[in-house]
This record gives sequence, C-alpha cells and structure tokens, in this order.
Amino acid sequence: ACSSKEAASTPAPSSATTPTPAAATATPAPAAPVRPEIKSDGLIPAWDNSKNPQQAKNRKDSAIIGMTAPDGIFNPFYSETAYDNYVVNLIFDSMLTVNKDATYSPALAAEMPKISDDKLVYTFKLKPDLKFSNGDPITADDFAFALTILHDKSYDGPSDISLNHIKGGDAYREGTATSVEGIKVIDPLTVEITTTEIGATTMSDLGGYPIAPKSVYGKDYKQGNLDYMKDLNHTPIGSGPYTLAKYTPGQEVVFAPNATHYGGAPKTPNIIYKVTTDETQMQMLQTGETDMNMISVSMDNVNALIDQGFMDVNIFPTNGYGYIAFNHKKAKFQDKKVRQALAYGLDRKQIVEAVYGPFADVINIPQSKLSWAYTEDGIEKYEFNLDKAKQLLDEAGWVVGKDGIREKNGEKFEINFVATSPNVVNDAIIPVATANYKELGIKFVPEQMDFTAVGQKRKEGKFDMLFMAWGLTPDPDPTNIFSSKGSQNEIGYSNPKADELMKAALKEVEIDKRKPVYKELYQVLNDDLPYIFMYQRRDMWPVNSRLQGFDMSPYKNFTYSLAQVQVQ
Amino acid sequence: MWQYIVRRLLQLIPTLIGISIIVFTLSVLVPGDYIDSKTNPNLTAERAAQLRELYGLDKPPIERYVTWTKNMLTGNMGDSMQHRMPVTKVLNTYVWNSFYLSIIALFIYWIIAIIVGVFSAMRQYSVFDRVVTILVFAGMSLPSFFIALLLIKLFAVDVPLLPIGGMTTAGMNASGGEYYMDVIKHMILPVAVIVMLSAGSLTRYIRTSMLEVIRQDYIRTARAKGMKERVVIFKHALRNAMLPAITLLGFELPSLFGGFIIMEKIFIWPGAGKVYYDSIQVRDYPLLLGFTMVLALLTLLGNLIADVLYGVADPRIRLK
Amino acid sequence: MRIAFRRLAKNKLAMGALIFIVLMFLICFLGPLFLQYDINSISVANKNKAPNAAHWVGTDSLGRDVLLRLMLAGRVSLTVGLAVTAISVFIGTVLGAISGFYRGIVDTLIMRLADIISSIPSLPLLIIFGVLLSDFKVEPTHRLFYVMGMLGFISWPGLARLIRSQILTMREQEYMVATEALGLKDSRKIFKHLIPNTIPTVIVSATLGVAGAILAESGLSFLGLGVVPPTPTWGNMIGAATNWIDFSTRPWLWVPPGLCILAIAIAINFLGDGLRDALDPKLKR
Amino acid sequence: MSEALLEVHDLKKYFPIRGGVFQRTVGHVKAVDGVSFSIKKGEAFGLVGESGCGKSTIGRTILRLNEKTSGQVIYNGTDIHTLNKTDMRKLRPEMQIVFQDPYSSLNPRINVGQAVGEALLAHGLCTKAELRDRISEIFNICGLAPYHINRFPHEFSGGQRQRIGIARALIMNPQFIVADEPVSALDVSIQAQIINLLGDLQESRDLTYLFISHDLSVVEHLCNRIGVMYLGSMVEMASRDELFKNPLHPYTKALLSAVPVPDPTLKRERIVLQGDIPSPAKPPVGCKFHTRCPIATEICKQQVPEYREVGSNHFVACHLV
Amino acid sequence: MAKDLLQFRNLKTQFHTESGVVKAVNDVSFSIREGETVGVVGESGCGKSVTAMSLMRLVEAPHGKIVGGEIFFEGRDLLKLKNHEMRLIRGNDIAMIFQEPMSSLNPVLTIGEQIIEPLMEHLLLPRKEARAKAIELVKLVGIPRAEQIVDSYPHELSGGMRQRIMIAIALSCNPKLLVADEPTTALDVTIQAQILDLMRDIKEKFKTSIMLITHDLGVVAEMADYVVVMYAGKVIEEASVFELFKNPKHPYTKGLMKAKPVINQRQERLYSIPGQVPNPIELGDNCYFSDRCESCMDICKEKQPPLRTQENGHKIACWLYEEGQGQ
Ligand SMILES: Nc1ncnc2c1ncn2[C@@H]1O[C@H](COP(=O)(O)OP(=O)(O)OP(=O)(O)O)[C@@H](O)[C@H]1O
Ligand SMILES: Nc1ncnc2c1ncn2[C@@H]1O[C@H](COP(=O)(O)OP(=O)(O)OP(=O)(O)O)[C@@H](O)[C@H]1O
Ligand SMILES: [Mg+2]
Ligand SMILES: [Mg+2]
Repeated sequence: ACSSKEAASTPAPSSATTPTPAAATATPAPAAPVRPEIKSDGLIPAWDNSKNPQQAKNRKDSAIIGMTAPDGIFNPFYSETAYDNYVVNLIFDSMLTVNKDATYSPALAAEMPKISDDKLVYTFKLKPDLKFSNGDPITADDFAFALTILHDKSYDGPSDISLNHIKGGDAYREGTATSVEGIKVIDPLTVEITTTEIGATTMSDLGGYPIAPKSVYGKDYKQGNLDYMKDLNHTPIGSGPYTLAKYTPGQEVVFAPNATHYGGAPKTPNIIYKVTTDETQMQMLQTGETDMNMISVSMDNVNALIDQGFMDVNIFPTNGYGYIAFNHKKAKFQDKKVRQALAYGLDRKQIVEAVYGPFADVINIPQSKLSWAYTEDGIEKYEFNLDKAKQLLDEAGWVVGKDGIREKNGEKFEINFVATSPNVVNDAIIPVATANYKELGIKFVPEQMDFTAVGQKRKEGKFDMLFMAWGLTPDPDPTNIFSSKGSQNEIGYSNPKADELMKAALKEVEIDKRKPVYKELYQVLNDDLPYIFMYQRRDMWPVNSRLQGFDMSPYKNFTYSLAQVQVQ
Repeated sequence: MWQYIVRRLLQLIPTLIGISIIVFTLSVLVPGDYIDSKTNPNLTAERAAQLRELYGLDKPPIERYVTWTKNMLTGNMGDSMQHRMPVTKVLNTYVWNSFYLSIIALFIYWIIAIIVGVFSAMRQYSVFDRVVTILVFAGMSLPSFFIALLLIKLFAVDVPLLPIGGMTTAGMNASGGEYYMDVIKHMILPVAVIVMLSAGSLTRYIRTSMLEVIRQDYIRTARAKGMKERVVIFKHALRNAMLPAITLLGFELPSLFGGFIIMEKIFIWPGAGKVYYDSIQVRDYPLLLGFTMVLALLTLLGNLIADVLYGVADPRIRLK
Repeated sequence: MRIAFRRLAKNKLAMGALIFIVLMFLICFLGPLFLQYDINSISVANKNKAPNAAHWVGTDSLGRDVLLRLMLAGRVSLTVGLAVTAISVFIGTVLGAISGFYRGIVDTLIMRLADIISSIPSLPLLIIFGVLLSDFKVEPTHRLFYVMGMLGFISWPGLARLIRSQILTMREQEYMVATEALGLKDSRKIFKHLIPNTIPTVIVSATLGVAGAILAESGLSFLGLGVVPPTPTWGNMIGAATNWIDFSTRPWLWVPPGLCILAIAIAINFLGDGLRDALDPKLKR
Repeated sequence: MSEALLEVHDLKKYFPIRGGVFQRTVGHVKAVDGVSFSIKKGEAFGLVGESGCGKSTIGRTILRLNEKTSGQVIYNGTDIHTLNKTDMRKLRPEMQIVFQDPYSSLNPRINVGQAVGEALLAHGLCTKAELRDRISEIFNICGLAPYHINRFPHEFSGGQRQRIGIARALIMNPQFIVADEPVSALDVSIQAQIINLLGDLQESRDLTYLFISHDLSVVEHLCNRIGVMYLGSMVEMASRDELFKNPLHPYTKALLSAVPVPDPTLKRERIVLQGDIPSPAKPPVGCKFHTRCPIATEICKQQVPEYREVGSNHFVACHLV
Repeated sequence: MAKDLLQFRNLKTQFHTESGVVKAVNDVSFSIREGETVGVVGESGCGKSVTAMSLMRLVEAPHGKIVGGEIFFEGRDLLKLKNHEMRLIRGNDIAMIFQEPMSSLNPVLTIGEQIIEPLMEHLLLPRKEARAKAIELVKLVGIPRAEQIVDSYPHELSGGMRQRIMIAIALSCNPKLLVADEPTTALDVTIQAQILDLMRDIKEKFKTSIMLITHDLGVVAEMADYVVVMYAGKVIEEASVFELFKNPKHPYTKGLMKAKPVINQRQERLYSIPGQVPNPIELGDNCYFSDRCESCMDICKEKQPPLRTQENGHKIACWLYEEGQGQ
C-alpha cells in the first residue's frame, strides 16, 4: 500500500469522494431559493444561482480550479506533490484508472490485465491506434520504457518499483543487465511482466504507472543517467485529455484540450489551475476568481460556502486518519493496559468535535469507513471513561504517589508529547489531554516543533507520544506502518500475530479472500492499540454550480472526471 | 576612499566564508533532511538510502561543504531538490517578482516616511503628530496578514475593485502595455500593505533625527538667511536628518530580493519569500544555502554601500 | 539623572503611560486569580460566543474565555516584548558605539559579526535552537527565557549600525577632541559622552522593538520555542484572525489582543518620548 | 629662566584636500609647515598671526589632538607623539587646552558642572565630595556663578561659554596650557580678570602657556615671548618688549599698525596689505609673504628667507632685515 | 539727521529654565538710524546677542520667548509680522552675523552652497552667477583660494575663515541693516582691519546701518557712530561715540574703559571691575550694578534708575546723574 504521511491540518488532496454525483443535483431552480440544511456528508447543492458573480459567469468555456502552488515538476516519473500530480493526471494516462470505490478499470489498456495462475505474470494489452498529443502512436515499447527507467540506478523520483519485484529489476539497477528481464514486449500492443513475489497491489501499481512517449522521454536515455529528464519538466507530452499550454511558476497552469485523447476531446476546452492559499481561497470563490478549490472543512467554512448560494458543496470522508502514537520502545508503553488506559482516559470526542464539529468521526481502527476492508465487528469503542482508565493503570502497577502523580518502580508517569505546529488538532489535544491525564495522575508535558523536526524526533525515538495523521491508499495494506519491520514503523510497534495477518492478506489477490483477514487484523490492532486512533475527518470541495459533471470520491480525485465536466 | 572600498571588498571574502560555514553547519544541524521531509511513508529504508546516495546526503558534512563551496565558486549553486532544477534558475524565476514589488513599495514608503516624518517633527505633539504616531504603532502592532486581509475585504471582496491575489489575471494572454497594466492592478494591494508596514518605523526614525536637527544653530542660520521654510526643512534639516537613514537604506538591499513571506503568501505573489520559506520547510538545502548566500552577499554589499554613501554624505566622517 | 526623573515626572502623558504599563502588568499577573475559568477547560458547547455577561470578551473556538486568555497571554507577551527589546537595544547600542568609536579593526570585527548575524536566516537557527532545548530537556516553561535571549541576540545588528553611524559623526566633533584633551578613558567617552547623544535613536528603536518582539514571539511558539499551548500569547491570539471567517465575523477574538499590543506599544512610545524630552537639555516644557 | 618645558622641532601638519565623489586626496593644506620653537617653564609664549595661518593647528598638534605629519614635540624631555595611549592619557591632566570655539567644544548633553568636573574625578584628582566645592571655586575665579553648574551649554552667552572652557582647563591644575583665543568673547572687564588670573597662576604655580590670540594688547600684556606666524611658518620671534619696540618683519609691522585703538578721535596710519592672499595648499615660492609684502624685492620671489637670529633671542625670516 | 531705521521699544525677552525665568533682555529701547553704525557693548552675558536674536525673531522656541515690547523696522513692527513676511526681511533687509561661526554653518553643505542660497533666494540670481558672486564674496572677505574654499566643508576651515564666511553670507544681499554679533573676534588685526574697511565701504555705498556687537572697544571706537552700553539686560548708557569715549558717565562704562589693555601702555595688573553680574533669575528692584559700584548709594539698592537724556544727547541710567541725587 502507499499512504502518505500528512500533517493533520493539511488536507490530503489526493483522495475525494462524492456519494451523490454533482450532476444529479441539477434540478430546476425553485421560485424562492431556500437555504439548504447543513449535511455532514454528501452534497449540499447550490440554491441561489443568481448570486453567481459576473466574473465567473463571463467565463463561458473555461474553468478555474484553485489549489496550492505546484512545484513545476510536470514529469510523470518525477512529479511528487499532490499538486504536481493534479497537473500530470490531466496530461498523462496510464493502463488502468481508479474507480470511485477504489477498484480499477482499463484506461489505455484494452481490458483488465491477465494474471497467470501462479499470480506472478501480468499481461497488459493496449487499446489499438492510440496516439500521444504529439502524434506519435502509443505502443508497448512506451509502457516497457516507463517501467524500465523506474529501475534505473540514477532514478530519484518518488516511485519505488522494487516493491513490485519485477524479475531482473535489481540486475538492471546494478547495471549487470541491459534490460529488465521480467518486462517483455510481446507485440506492439502487448507487454508481459513477470514478478518474483506475489503482491496484492502489483496489478494496480503496474497499471497506475503513467505512460509517456519514449520518443521524447527516452531520446537521450543511457542506462544509469537520467540527468536529461529534468529538462523535460516544463514540457510534458502525454496522451491525457489536456496538454500544457502555459505554466507560470507560482501563478497558474493553463491547459489546452487534447483532441487525440482516447476518450475524445474534453467537454470544457480550457482549464486553468490557479494558485491559491489558505488565507484567500474562500474570498476567491466568492468573487468568482476561481470555480472550485479544496477548503478545509469546518462549521464556519461550510456555512460561509452555503451562504454564497452558488456553490455545490461536496463533502466526503478524507482517505486518512489522525492518531496519537506511543513510543513502544519506552517500557511504560509496552504494557497494553497502559495504552488502553490512555485511550479510555482521553476525551477524543470532545477534541474532534471542538476542531471539526460534525465533520469528523472518532475512529477505532486504522481504516476509512468507505473502504471495503472497514469493519466495526468486535471493535472496542474506547468511550471516554476515566474510572476504567484508572482501574487499568492500577492493574498495570502504576499507583498514585504522594504528589498525585502515578509511579511505578520509582518512575513517575510523565508523558512528553511532541506536537507539530501550527496545527489545529494539537491545539485542542493539548488542553484536553493535559486536563484528562491530570485526573488519571499523569503529568502531560507538551512541546511544539516544526513538522520535519517532529519527524526527526519520531525517527530517533525521542518522544513519548505524538500526534500525526496518515493518508490511506485504495489498497488497505498497512504493512509499512504496523509490521515489526515496517519502513514507517519508527515507533517500534511489534505484534507477531498482526505481522502474520498482514503477510497473509498480501498473498491473496481477490478482495473476498482478503476481507476476513483484515477484519481479524483490525480486531487485533484495536485491542493492542499501537496508536490511539483519533478521527477520520472530511474533505470538502466547493464547486461553482456553473460546472457540472464531477465524479469524485476519496479514491478518485477531481482530475479523473474533469474531462467530462461541462460549463452550464 | 577607494582604498577603503577595496579593503571592504576584500573583507567580504572572509565574511562570506564565515557565513557559508555557519549556514552550512546550521543546515547540518537542523533536524531532518530532504528525504525525511518527504510525505511518502511508502519509502523503504533501502530506497531512502538509495536516494540519500543519489543526492549525496550520505557523505560526511566536511566533504559536502567542500564540494558545495567549490561549486559555488564557479557560480554553480547546485540543483534544488524540490524544484528539480538549478538553484540559479529557481531564483531567477522568483526573485525578480519579489524585486518588482519591493522596489515600488520601497520607493513609495521612503517618500511617504520622509514627508510624514518631517511634518510630524515640525509639528511635534500636534494633532497631526499624534495621529501619525498612533497609525504608525497600529501598523507595527497588527500582524501583516491582518492588514492584508482587511484591505482584501475592503477593496476586493466587499467592493470588488481589485483582484484578491496573483500577479496576473488567470489565463490572461496579453502582452505589452495591457500586461503591465494588469500586473500593476495586482500590485496595488500588496504594495499598499508593504508601504503601511514599512513606512511606520522609518517615519519614526526620520522624525527623531529631524527633531534633533531642527534645533541646531545652523538651522537658525538658514532661517536668518531668509530661506523659505521648505528649503530650511528639506534642504538644511533633512540633509542632516537623513544621515542615519542612509544606514537603514543599506538594509533594504537584501530585502529587495528576499521577498516578504507573508505578503507573498496572502496575495499569491510568486516571489522568492515563499520559495525560501518552503526550502526551509522541506530542507531543500541547495536552494536554502544558495539563496542564503545570495542574500548574505547583498546584505554585505548593502552595508558597504551604506557606509560609503555615508562617508560621502557626511563630510565630517573619516572612514578608516 | 535625578533632574531627568523630575522632568519625566512632570510630563503627564509619559507618567500616564508609565502607570498604564504598570497597570497592564498588574492586571495580567493578578487578574486571572479573580476569574473562575481554567485555562485548560475547553467546552464545545460554549465555543465562539460573542461577548456576554459570563464571558466579557467572549469565547474562542474551543470555548475558552478570551478575557482570561488575554491576561495570561499578557504575562508572556509583556515580558517577552520588554525583555527582548531591552537585550537587543543594550547589545546594539553598546556594540554600535564601540564600533563607531574605535573604527579600524574593532569596527571591522563588530560590523562583520553584525553582517553575519543579519545574513544568517533566523528560521533554521531557531528551529535548531528549539530542538536543542528539547533535547536537553529544558523545561518547556523555561524555554521562553532562552528564546528571549536568542531573539535579543539576533536582532541587535540593525540598531548597532544606526548607532555606529551616528557615533561616526559625533566622534569628529570638537567636544570629543575636548574629552581627549582631558585625558578621559575611552569607556567614559563612549558611555558618558557619545551614547547619551544617541538616546533619541535608541528610544525610537526600543519603542518600535516592543511591538515587533511581541509579534515575533508568536512565530516562535510554532517552532517549539516560546510558550507551549494552551498558554496563549497576544501574538498567537491575534494569529487566529488569519482564518477568514474569524476575521470577518468574530472581532472579539482579535480586536482585544490587537488593542493590547497597540496600547502597550503606544504607551511605551509616550514613555519613550517623555524620557527623550527629559534627557534633552534643549527641550524644557 | 629655567630650562625648556616644551620644544617643537620642525613640526609639520598637512591636511589632505579631498575632491570628487570618492574623496580622493587631491592635495594638501600645509597648515603647519616646519615650525620650531621652545617654551621655558613658567613662560607665556604668545602666538599671533593671520587667521588660518596654523596657530590652532600647532596648539592641537602639540597636545597630540591631531597626529603630526612630521617633526617632534618634546615635552619635559619626552616626545609626546611616541607615547602609547595610557601614558598619553596619564600626561593629559598636565597639559590642557582652551578651545577656540567654546560652544562646539562642549557636549550639548552634559551640564557644565559635569563637563568641568568630570576629568578631575576620572583622574582621581579629587573625591566626589570635594568636587562641587572645586567646581564652585573655579567658577568663581572665572567669573561664573555657582547657579550655573546645572545648566547646559546652550543656555549660556558666548562669553560665559568661553569661561567654562577656561574653567575646564584650569581646574586640572595643569603645568602647561594651550590657550587658543581664550578671551576673545569676553568683555574687557572680565577679560582683564581672566588675564590677571592667568598671570597670577603663571607666577604662583610656574604655569607655562602657549597663548594664541589676535588681540595684540592682550598678548603684550601677558606673554614673555611672542612668535609671529604667517602661512604655516614662523616669521618672527622675539621677547615681548623687543617685538613691540623693534618689529623687523614687514608682516609684524603691518600687524602692529593695524591694532585698533579705543579712541574715536584718533585715526592712525595703517600699513594696508595689498596683493593676493596666498593659499596654504599652494604657498608661493620664495618668501611666502612676498605676494603682499610692501617692500618685496626680486630675491623674495625666488629664495626662501632663512629663519635666523638677528638680535639676542630675536629671530626673523626676511631677506631685507 | 537721518531717520530711524530700527527702533527697539521696551523689548523683553525671557528664557524659561529649570531654576526660573531668565530675563535676558529686560526692557531695552534704543534705535538705529539709516546709515548709522551703532556699537553695542556690555558685560558678557548681558543680553546683547539675545537682543539681536529677538530682532531677527530667532529666539529659540519654546522656552525662549519675546514677552513684550516692539521692534519697529521701517515703520513696521517686526514682532507683528507674519512668518513669511519676516522671512522676506531676513537675510535680505536685515542680515545677521552670528557669534559662533562653527555651529552656525551647516556641516553637510559646502561653503559655496551656503553662500549661494540667499543670492538665489533674494536676488534671484541664476546658480552660475550666484556661484561666481559667491567666489567673489569669499575673496572679498580675504580668504585665499576662494575657488577651492567654496567647495569645501565648514569643518575644514579655521575659526577665522568660518567667521569670514558668515560675514560673506550676511553681506551677500546688501542688507539695509547688518547685525554683526562679534564679527571679528577670531580674526587677526590685519584681516580685521580689512573686514572693518569692507563694512565701512558697504555702509557708505549702500547706506547700510550696522548694529555692531563687540567687546573690542578699539573696534567700537573705529567703527561706531553711536554706542549703546548694556548691563544685565538693560541699556545703562548711550551716546555718540565721541561723547562716550571722551566722557563716559556710568560707573560701569568707566570701569570698562579702564580695564582695556592698550598696546605700549603695559601695566603690571589690569584693572577689572570687582564683583559679579547678578543672577538674571533673581533680579530685584535695585540698580543691577549697585553691588559692584564704587559710588553706590542707598537709593541704588532700592530703586532702579531710569534711562534719561542728559546734555549732548547722552543717555544714562544712574542715580548719580539724577537731579537731586548726584553729587
Ligand atoms: N537658551 C537660553 N536659556 C537660558 N538662558 C539663556 C539662553 N540663552 C541665553 N541665556 C542667558 O541670557 C543672558 C544673555 O545672553 P546673551 O547671549 O545675550 O549674552 P551676550 O550679551 O551676547 O554675552 P556675550 O558677550 O558673552 O556673548 C545670559 O545670562 C545667558 O545665560
Ligand atoms: N580638519 C581640517 N581639514 C582640512 N584643512 C584644515 C583642517 N583644519 C584646519 N585646516 C586648514 O588648516 C589651516 C590652518 O588652520 P588653523 O585652524 O590652524 O588656523 P588658525 O591659525 O587657528 O586660524 P584662526 O586664527 O582663524 O583660528 C587653514 O587653512 C585651514 O583651512
Ligand atoms: Mg584658530
Ligand atoms: Mg553674545
């Protein structure tokens, strides 16, 4: 799986959902506009289009989408931030595309890939007669090339293809082979990929790598040297619905329609990504300078957007969750009872409500409510209960000392809480936890630091507890995070049972077979509490009602349906 | 004087070396590197090690320092990790935008500060002076974003006269005169905010030195010569009162290029301030170090120019 | 000196300002004892309430009493503002004076140091400093003091250059030749003869510095320096207004801290003006 | 008379003339151009001469308030310009100066009591308790009142400031005083008082003066020996009586003839100097005075006249004597 | 007889200080006729400069203030003029040479610039001509290398040179009245003579009146037509120069005459008036000179003598010469 470490306050923009498609709400305008009720989930439709500012109405054939500034790496192999990816997604296609429910369907591929019986060989077949925007045909070579250079020694982009264990990949990286053995071009439209290990996510990973013309991106390629790539960052050429017309750093990205796109030319010919920032994105929507923008969800913001009248407000769960991690390398947290006590003893509901109001839910497992793997079966809710917490602590041997602080073997119970800042959630956790834990007889000592510094503390194990958030991927595999040797398991959590379950889930490829395994895994994690799981919040995408046709979900961001969007 | 300038220029070398060592050390000491700052939890330990090797982050600091300085000397500041292009190119992209904004603001607020400072000194403790004082401190006491938001509310949202942010209208394709008009329209609010924030303290300095100067005997002489009050004030008094301000002018040089982080963020001005700030956030050391050295050089030059100008403006000073 | 105090005492505005500052301190340090709210108690039901009988200045987004926070914030902000300013003004004045007085090698060394300090980006420096404080397990409540020192230390070069430039002019004046003829020690020349003549600049710099330091502190809290939540400061209270909705609909969140900073800055300015006039032999009112 | 307290050998002080934006040195003002003389202990040496001829510069260079260009200043056997800072400072109380421009030599922010008294304290020459008495005493002597002590320089009249300058020098009980126009701004009564005071001190304490003045009557009254300067050089030097009775150099003669007499009925013949006033940056070749000399001859335009002794202790630099 | 150009009538100027009100000029009246040179002499600190400053209306505000009286110049009361009207008079009709030449010159402007200014302002000369005139003026006051001096700064000049620059500035616009506050103190006698000649020339040529403040009785004797003697803020005696020098009447004036050292008449000890000027803050109703007067009488300690005209237009303020009081 790949998820992303996110600062909890910055929304993870790569995921979104709209249970009710925006198009479905285009009902005839009622005589007297009525302000709709607030909903904590779903779509709150526009109710008074007459308020739509002239500036927006004047734009007949274009849409302006506000977002944080991209870094300008519009190279499918190197783009890394969500915002660069928003650009890349419009310009490039891959074999498969994601659906609203986190399943996949063919894009450039003619059909879903064939998987061999031993689940090690994947055969991808392209649609015939496809062209890149520069007129070059899309062939199996282009796909093979894309997979090959990701193995190159000098590749320093964000993808890590080694996780897919393609045969001969390591040899290519080390330079002992001049091609990757497991990537075989069968005919101009077919590629066969052989892997050495079974992987549940291999198909979606391979199908998700973007395809770019080898004639452009591979022209100067020599094995072991990808330096030339950085010169191509500002001149992307792909097969997606749009091409790049103009990029002004820090300002805007302007797109032009691509007539050769396999799905036909996009319905809205001109798309502009305009750079916006937290402070003024609301105002820009209001004045019509932008048509849509992701806005952090809160009662205030939702109300303000509804008040504007002409906004379709899409609210759906964020594909991610916030948690408070324990440092499992510290003796006091190795005791499950202590961890459970700290969960019972923290009024999570109050924190979540204070920060997000109705737009977030307290969670108890590390999974999104929308995932197929989600379960509530046999899950303890850890409702706020100081007595239970005290009891558990007593059982664990932590007794209240003379000064009211619990102690065990001469050690005082003190928690050093490292908080990223600025961060709205920490601002609420700190006062609540300080008060709650004081009741339990625990001294809670918070300190604040910038994000990367907290990351460093986490890496070095110099903390007791810290708050952070994870973004999730369509696939539920959490091996990196919770397995004993997980690359992101810096907190030292280890549970052999969980390790075993995670491994087992990956050996299966079909959802039905994986589901029960994850259920058991979540039960284990819920009981064992590697983290105090905190909440899953919502994302919000207000869209000017001029634009209709978006089809978003937490798994499928707006770029995938942009080509279908129409200006009313 | 030439000798002085040459000596000062020679002093730049050790100073810059000192600065480079310090900033480099800082960059080594700051927790985390670019790889750590990545928000990619999928990163395996092996992959992270591979990346560090590719970026040269695994080498000992001394070795990195030597390579870095060697490259710097040849004008090569390395590649920005975040932007994946040469640092010089990144700077070239953003610095000028900051410069246009700053230079215009600078011009305006120096003029305003001088005029207002002079008048509040002339009418010390008058209503005008009091009002100016309160305004100055209001500007100082309120964070910059606050004034920016207020202006946006007034002039861009409530009465949509001006754009909220950006440097050009989205998707605009004009060039020449129309383009410049568009940019100027976008500049008005940020410039106004910068002016409000910066004019204040300068006003106070000028007021103070004016207060000192106008009681000197030579001002009496100028009056005795029957000079117009305007000439007395702006020529005789201001000349002397501006001497300390020359020092302040020296400080402006780096800030002309350094950008204004908060202003640029709120007004979505594609300037260097935000890029610089981000480079710290994501530990993009080549960019951070390169930009710091550029700013350091500008700081040193600014101070040098201020010192030289000072010696020229005040004939009594003998620089040694 | 005594004369100066007598003169200062006669200046009503300056005395008013002084009394105001003292009152501010008293209210901030003693006021919270008279309120029944607790800094840690947050209450969702009570959030974002406009000023009312129970909460005179309203409540914030976590339902905390703004008045209480205002006073608690004042403790920190007032101390920080004054201490940082005092430190940087002291260092700046002394080093600037020494540098301008001696010129030559001393000047070169001090000014290059100033150049270096003003060239080093403060953000990374402060981040490191924050981490060091954390690694050395300095009590979070004590970190503020280190931070004040640090802030004071990195903000002196500006004033130093200003002072130096004035001293450069002054040292050529005949009355400095006279001190030489009297065989006065350098320290006396600097502290008795030169620095008093720079007082107006020093005072301006100090009055401008206070508001700046109070605001700067809010930036520092984010770096793990400065105060730890829930302790507020005026700077980060007013920072809440970055949020567009709070800014446009909940003035009670940012007007009070803004006014406090403004009031303290103006009070200090009046006091400074009074002090300058009191120390100015040519001005008698 | 006793041995020489101060010897000045071939003293030169050139000021650079700066020009252009970058203030390069474009020439030199030869303010003092090779002057030698000596002053015995207890003697008052008068220095007169044209305005701008370098009198103040000599005074200041002797006290090392300027760095010299070349030459030697030997005070009590030591070359002052070779002393290090501390030794120099220790010597300062012994050698005092009354500045020509009293106002600018007073720090505007320091009240005059402090200005006069601080050096005493700084050198440990008196205790804090005594200080006020010492100041009052010296104020009294100089015709200032005790109530002046707390006032600041700008609150005084020109003459009062001048007396403050004198008080500041005298309070140190120096051995040697350079008095640069110390009485120019005083009315004759106070002037008389001050001159009497200086005379008394000279006798009672063996005080030595370098007395610079334009007022020849004052110089005549106070000084034992007088030097006449012109354009950076000494042109004549003799004892008081000799010089006033028997001036040899044409410049000295012109000077003496120009002294105004306090009698409106008396209109005296003055020797009026004609001709260009030369510049100290480009002094004329030959005798520096030749451009204005009423009796100049060819040789004066070509040769620098030798500075020689013509009578007992009467030196002059003129070809025609 | 020429008519009065300037009249001081009961001028009072005071300074507010920490310790009290200094009555620097205390009821001064005298006048200056067209083309006449009036010498003002008196004890140092008696208020001469302040009188001159009051005339220019340049007494330092806010603590110095003209509290009463009138100053008539060509029939207009200067104290009632608007600021801009006064400005047109300053430098043009009335020019002043200040006592302290060093601090009176702007340190950052070149000498030339400072001379040129009033020329351009009042005589409306173009810059080039003004500069030529400035050089000429500098030469006129006897400063060598005038071309270079106009480009140098005040601190580079000797005391006497600065003073002459002040004189040059004052003379530049051919004023009707020249107020010269100790104009030649820093000058050697030959230059002094030259300057005095220059002033005399100008006086003759332009019928300029001069108010000459000086301590040098020789200069007064040579220059003045009429002399005013001040003491502690008051005029105590005035008369034509011949009358005054021949026949000084006030004991203070007599003392002054006696105190002056004269060349070739060296005495062992100079005469000086005993005692001290009274504290200008605590002035009583007595004759201010009574403490120091050799012929002090009882009435002197009680009442101030009025300034009264005696024979020969000689005005004296002394009880000795009051009818019924004198010897
Ligand atoms: N700014 C001031 N504040 C207070 N007192 C002052 C001020 N200026 C002058 N005086 C006082 O006013 C009196 C008159 O001063 P003024 O300068 O007129 O004297 P003067 O006659 O010109 O003397 P001198 O011949 O020494 O120049 C003096 O006693 C002086 O101390
Ligand atoms: N700091 C300086 N820089 C340049 N030139 C100077 C400086 N100080 C003095 N001079 C020049 O040196 C010469 C002698 O000056 P000095 O002050 O010694 O004259 P002086 O004899 O004292 O004259 P006065 O009687 O007018 O005071 C003058 O020509 C003057 O312009
Ligand atoms: Mg001199
Ligand atoms: Mg005077």
